[in-house]
Amino acid sequence: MDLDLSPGEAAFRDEVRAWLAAALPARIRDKVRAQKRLTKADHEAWHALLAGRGWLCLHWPRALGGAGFTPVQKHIFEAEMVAADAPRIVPFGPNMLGPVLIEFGTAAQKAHCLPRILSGADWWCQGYSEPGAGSDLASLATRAVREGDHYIVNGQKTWTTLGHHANAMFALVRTDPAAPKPQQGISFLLIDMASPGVEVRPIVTLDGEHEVNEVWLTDVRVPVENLVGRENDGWTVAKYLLGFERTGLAGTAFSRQGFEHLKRIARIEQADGRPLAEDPAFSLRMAEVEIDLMAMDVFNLRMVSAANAGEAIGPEASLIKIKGTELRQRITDLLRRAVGPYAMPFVPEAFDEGYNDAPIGPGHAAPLARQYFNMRKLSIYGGSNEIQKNIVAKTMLGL
Amino acid sequence: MDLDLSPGEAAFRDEVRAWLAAALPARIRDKVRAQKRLTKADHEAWHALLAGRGWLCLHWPRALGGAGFTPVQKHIFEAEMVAADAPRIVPFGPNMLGPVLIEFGTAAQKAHCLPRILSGADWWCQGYSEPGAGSDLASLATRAVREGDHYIVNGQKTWTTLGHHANAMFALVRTDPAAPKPQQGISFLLIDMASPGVEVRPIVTLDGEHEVNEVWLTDVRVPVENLVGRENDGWTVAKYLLGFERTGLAGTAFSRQGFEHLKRIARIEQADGRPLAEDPAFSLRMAEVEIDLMAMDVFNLRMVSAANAGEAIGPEASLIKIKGTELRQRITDLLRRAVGPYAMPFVPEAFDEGYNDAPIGPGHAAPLARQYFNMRKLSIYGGSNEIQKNIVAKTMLGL
Amino acid sequence: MEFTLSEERRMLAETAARYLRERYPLELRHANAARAEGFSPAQWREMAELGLVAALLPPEAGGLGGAGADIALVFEHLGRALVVEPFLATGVLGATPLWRLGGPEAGALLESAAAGATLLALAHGEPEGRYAPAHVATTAREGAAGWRLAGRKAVVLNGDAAARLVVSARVSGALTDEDGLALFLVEAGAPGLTRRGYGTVEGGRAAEITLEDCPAAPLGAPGTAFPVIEEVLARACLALSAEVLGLAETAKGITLEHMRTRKQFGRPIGQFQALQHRMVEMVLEIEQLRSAVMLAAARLGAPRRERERAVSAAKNLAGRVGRLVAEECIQIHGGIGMTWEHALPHYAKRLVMIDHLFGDSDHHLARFRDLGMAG
Amino acid sequence: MEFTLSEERRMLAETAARYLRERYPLELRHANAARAEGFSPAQWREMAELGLVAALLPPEAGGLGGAGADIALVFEHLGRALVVEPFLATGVLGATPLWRLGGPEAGALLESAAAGATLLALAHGEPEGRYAPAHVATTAREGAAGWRLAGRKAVVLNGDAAARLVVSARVSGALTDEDGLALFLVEAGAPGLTRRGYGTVEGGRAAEITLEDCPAAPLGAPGTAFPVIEEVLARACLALSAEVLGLAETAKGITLEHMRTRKQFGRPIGQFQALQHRMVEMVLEIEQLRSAVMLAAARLGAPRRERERAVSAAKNLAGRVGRLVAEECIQIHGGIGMTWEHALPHYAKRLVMIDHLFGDSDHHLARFRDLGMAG
Repeated sequence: MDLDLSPGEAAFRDEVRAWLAAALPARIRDKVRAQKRLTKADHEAWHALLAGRGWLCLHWPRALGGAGFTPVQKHIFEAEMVAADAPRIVPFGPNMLGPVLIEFGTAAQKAHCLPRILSGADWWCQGYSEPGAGSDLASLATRAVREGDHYIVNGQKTWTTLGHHANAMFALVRTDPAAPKPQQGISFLLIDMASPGVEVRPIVTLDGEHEVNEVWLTDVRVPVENLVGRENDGWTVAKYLLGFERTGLAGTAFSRQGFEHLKRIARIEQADGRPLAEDPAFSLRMAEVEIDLMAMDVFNLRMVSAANAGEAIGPEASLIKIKGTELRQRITDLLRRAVGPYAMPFVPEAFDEGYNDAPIGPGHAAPLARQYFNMRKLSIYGGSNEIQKNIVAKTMLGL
Repeated sequence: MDLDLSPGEAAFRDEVRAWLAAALPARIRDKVRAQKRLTKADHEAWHALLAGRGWLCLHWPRALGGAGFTPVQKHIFEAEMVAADAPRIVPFGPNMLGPVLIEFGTAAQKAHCLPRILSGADWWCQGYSEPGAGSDLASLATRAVREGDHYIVNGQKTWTTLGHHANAMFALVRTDPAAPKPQQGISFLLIDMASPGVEVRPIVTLDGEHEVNEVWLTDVRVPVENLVGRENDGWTVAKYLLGFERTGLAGTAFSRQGFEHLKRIARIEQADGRPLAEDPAFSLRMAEVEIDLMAMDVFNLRMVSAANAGEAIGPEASLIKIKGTELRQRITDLLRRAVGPYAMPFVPEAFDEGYNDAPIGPGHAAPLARQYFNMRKLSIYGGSNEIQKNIVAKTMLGL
Repeated sequence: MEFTLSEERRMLAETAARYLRERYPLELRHANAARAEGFSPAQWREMAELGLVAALLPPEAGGLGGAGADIALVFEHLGRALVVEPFLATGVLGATPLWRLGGPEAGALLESAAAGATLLALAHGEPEGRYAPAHVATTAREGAAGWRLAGRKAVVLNGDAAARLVVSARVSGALTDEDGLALFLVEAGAPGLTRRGYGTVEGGRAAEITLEDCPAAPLGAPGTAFPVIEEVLARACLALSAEVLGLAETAKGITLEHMRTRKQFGRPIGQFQALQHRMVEMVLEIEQLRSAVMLAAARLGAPRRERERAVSAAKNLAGRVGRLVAEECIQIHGGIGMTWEHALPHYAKRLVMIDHLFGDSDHHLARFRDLGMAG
Repeated sequence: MEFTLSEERRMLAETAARYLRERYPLELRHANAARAEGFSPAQWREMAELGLVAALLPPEAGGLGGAGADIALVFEHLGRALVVEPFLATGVLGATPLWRLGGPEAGALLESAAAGATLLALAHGEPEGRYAPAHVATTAREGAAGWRLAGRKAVVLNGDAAARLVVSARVSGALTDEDGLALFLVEAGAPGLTRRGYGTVEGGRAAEITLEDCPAAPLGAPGTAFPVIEEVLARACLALSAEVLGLAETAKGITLEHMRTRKQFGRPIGQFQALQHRMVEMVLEIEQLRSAVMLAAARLGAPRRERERAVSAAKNLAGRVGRLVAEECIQIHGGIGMTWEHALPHYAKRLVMIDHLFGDSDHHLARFRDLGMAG
């Protein structure tokens, strides 16, 4: 038993760290650090740099242009990315569709799509959720009817993250409404967002930001060769992808970064004539979070290590998702509280590049309340924490 | 709106307080204060004193020998009883069976039973719970079959508090197993504990104490005149009684007493060279409990006041039960923690009258861990807190 | 003991409820909040004409109420409708010092404020002050031309729209001394006064204020203002706690409606026991808060320590309950509870952000504790 | 990174698990606890012969292990079976000072202790000391006839049955100074030593000890013992945290079985979602504790601050998780979970009472914080 990095792992970490220090443009890093808005071009520029180093598509085999990382390497890489204030990799192409195509795609699909993910030619988005199907994915209602060489797709997708940047969508659609079980009769389609009948409408979230969208599909014609896997077997594809999506859901690197930020702020903020970090009550709240975070880190490493040894990660991933998201939320809660009344001011334009007015109150205060509210999503998306508890109760506890 | 006692209410409080100061034997008070075991004779002696003052049967009309208290008076009286370290009134005859007989009993039942409750001739116990029917009272299985002028009763009751002192039991039994709903077909019977076939077996609880019992009923013959209410209509009787049982479930007087005790102990116990009451963390835990207790007090007064105005207390009583028991449990938890390592020693004989050895550690420490564990029952009995939540969700929230 | 409302208060409650129900839909609230002033001057006047501002002040200050129960009642209703008009800034924070410390201008100003004609604000908190009630670095000096103030004030609620500002300043003593404080009345257009207004996270307005050799008229005898400052903050904390109660009631109602209608896995999500139990816990805490607000309202006229303990208890619970209700209601809603077009998140934001005003739950917990030890 | 057990430890785990499964049913545990010694000397010897005591000590102290991972492994298994035998008192609290501070007798004593032949105890805590690690009022004076101790020791685990006691005393300094502490070896039959043994709430044994002019042999140089005391307590806290993990595992298993079989309202209570979710939260916290125990075990040999932070983190979590698991499991069981004849409440009692040994969750939270600030 050894919780520390092996010499080889440490060398890999150093390599990643050195590359990030050299390659990540300061302009982008500063925006991430200040929690400013990233443009589409920012993301694309960063993807291109990663792709150039071979580190954009982490799970993919090297032969296909991926990084071919082991789970441990991927864990180390992602932690370094967060620590370096690099933008996260927009996951839809590299982390989600890519692995699906490698597993289920036709030779033509792979040949066409994978290089375009690597090159940034395609920006994919995910068409899963629907207004009537939140946590209950199997109840989705978007219909695809076969007409000759095309599916005619009608329906509505929602929570489509960065869909306004995307030129392509992978979607779950219902191809057999008469199937005996709701999970059956679903298919996995690739949809060109430029097709007639695709309409993207912004969803403004409670913090006033536009990151997610509704996508309306009206008589959209999708060539049958864009079916991934077999018709009516989309649930199998989706489950495979959900499995991929679940690794790394703990977000311990974000929690660690958030906690370090909290420590910095708590040393600056004053309460009753001393730094907040020395306030008897606040310091204990911080200590409790730090203990939970230390334990969470090891819990996460246990999973990463098991994955590295080739073990399947079962409902433990759900436990990690629950605790990891709760922890991140608790940290954003403490961050907000740390700045006292200066959590109140809200100047939306301050998050744009080039805004240079003096901040209201301390510079670190501006994004904190916004972040706290935005991060409520963590316990909702990726399978709400309630759904994760149902999964654990059923599959792990046999209840 | 006025949260304080009116002059009339204050005068009543003073009257109760003065009487308790004069009437409660010091020997009994000291046992209650030190959480020593009370004997059957202690209870009987105290009941006799209360009965002599007309304050044993608080809900009963004066014409029947009761106190005829209003809900507000009952609230004040019970708070003073707790504050005076008086033993609580053993509720089965005075608070539970008495009101049931007054509402549902025959003239003969009232004439026979009520005076014997007042005089202490009968010690009643409650035969509701069964091993297979905990929170799910309607599933009870004890059978009563009519044979001529008797019911023949077979079954098993459990959690019978102080049943080993009782000479009589009121019980719910199933008289019609074929009834379409489980709540139907139940009857309310009065059973002489001296009847052949009644066997009382002690249940020792986790703290090593014997307070509750199993009662086995084997071919017990109960005269039909001991039926209360109509045959198969026992559920109506039981619900009426449960309604009575629920007032006062908050136990705010006990919480207040426990909190005052905690404050005393926290001023004596030392932590890092100062009283525990000044420890930065422990004092905040105490403050939070005190705030919740202050709010709970008002919440409870709102219910008492509504009852006084003749309003029916609905699911709010469930809310009060949940919060009241949680608070009492939190206070016993802090009490246990307050004494540090001296929560560990356990000398069962120290809780008997006449034990005079020096205590292990501070004298206040001995009962605290035992009390903490014993008080886990609060959230279980009287309708578990989970059942109470179900009730609120259904009847108050319409879910 | 008596928990029923007086006839006057029942009428006040009905007036407030009817107006807000009929004239203050959420879309209008958003439109009001989006205005440059951060509220609708017209609706503010209407509500003032209904007596909702006057209810916050006692008759001797030109008001129609002013007791704790009046403040609690009005602010619970304002919370239910998520009102952004400047009741707190004008009717509580600005008006209380004028009532308590009088001065030549006070009577007319209070009358005008209660009528909705003059907006007031309290400039007390400072950039480094966090929640400490006596932290005042702003200085007041008396010269030949009268009193002059110098300093910075932080997060002054509705400070950009106010016509008159009540400003705290120090005439003597160290940074956090209770002695040596004074309150002044400052004209919005006074020389040396700079205001930088901004929106707040939940849709209100506030301002950073800089005072440089700014002329000011003292309220009461300079140096002895702390008890009044404390009373002002007590009234504000009661008002905000009651507002949380109202906000929580509406958030609960919205969420219960969602639970009854939103289906997942073939049935309304309100049938899932885990959600039911969490909802019950929320309801229970709301009832606890209601009780704490009643207690604080009843004790607002009590001696200082009793008043402050009850107020800190209420504000502590308001912080805890506000956060619980906000987080749980969003979670039960799922994604839809995070969208701008839904009503819930706007309630959630206000529920949480009130904790940042005049002491958060931790501040008031420690304060409650310290007040207990003192006695 | 490497999370798999070594071959030796896998065998140790199997040995412990098999013995406890086959030879240590709960009825026997209760019978052992009810003996005058508070445990079964025969079973203690058997377990020692299997190497379970030796596993707690390094080879240089006559042991077969002694690393954090060994301690965690043994105590997790002891917790699973609710073992009352004096592993902690002899194998950790008593043996560690002998190993660290040597002395002429140490080698033979450690060998005898590891073989189950000699019982040890640590008399360190004092009546007023609560959890402060350096609070020692007991004095040591060197006279013509050697060292003599005077003072009182509180809640000395298995202090009544121990043949030798390791006793802390002060040779200089103020009451809570880290400097000036010493450890001594005292014979159980030494003149001036009085022991008052008693049972503890969860079924163990402890003693109050009075020393009056009691002869004692110093371990190491008197005055410099604090680092060893701290290390002893660190090892004990790791052991207890691992024991909580084992206890929690069994309590969880018992409760899951109950949830699968106990029916209410016509179905197993495990089908009620509210209980399912609470159970999942419990499982999650147990996994957190497992991780914290692993971390503390891995850091037991690290520099002081790193070791102490990891140990305090584990003990803090053990306190929180122990209480959660105890309370939730009793609640899910209902009344039956409060009866003596059921297994669960005995686990619940130990789960809670461990928080009273060597620092509760609050103590270790503050300690963790303070250690962090220092660095």
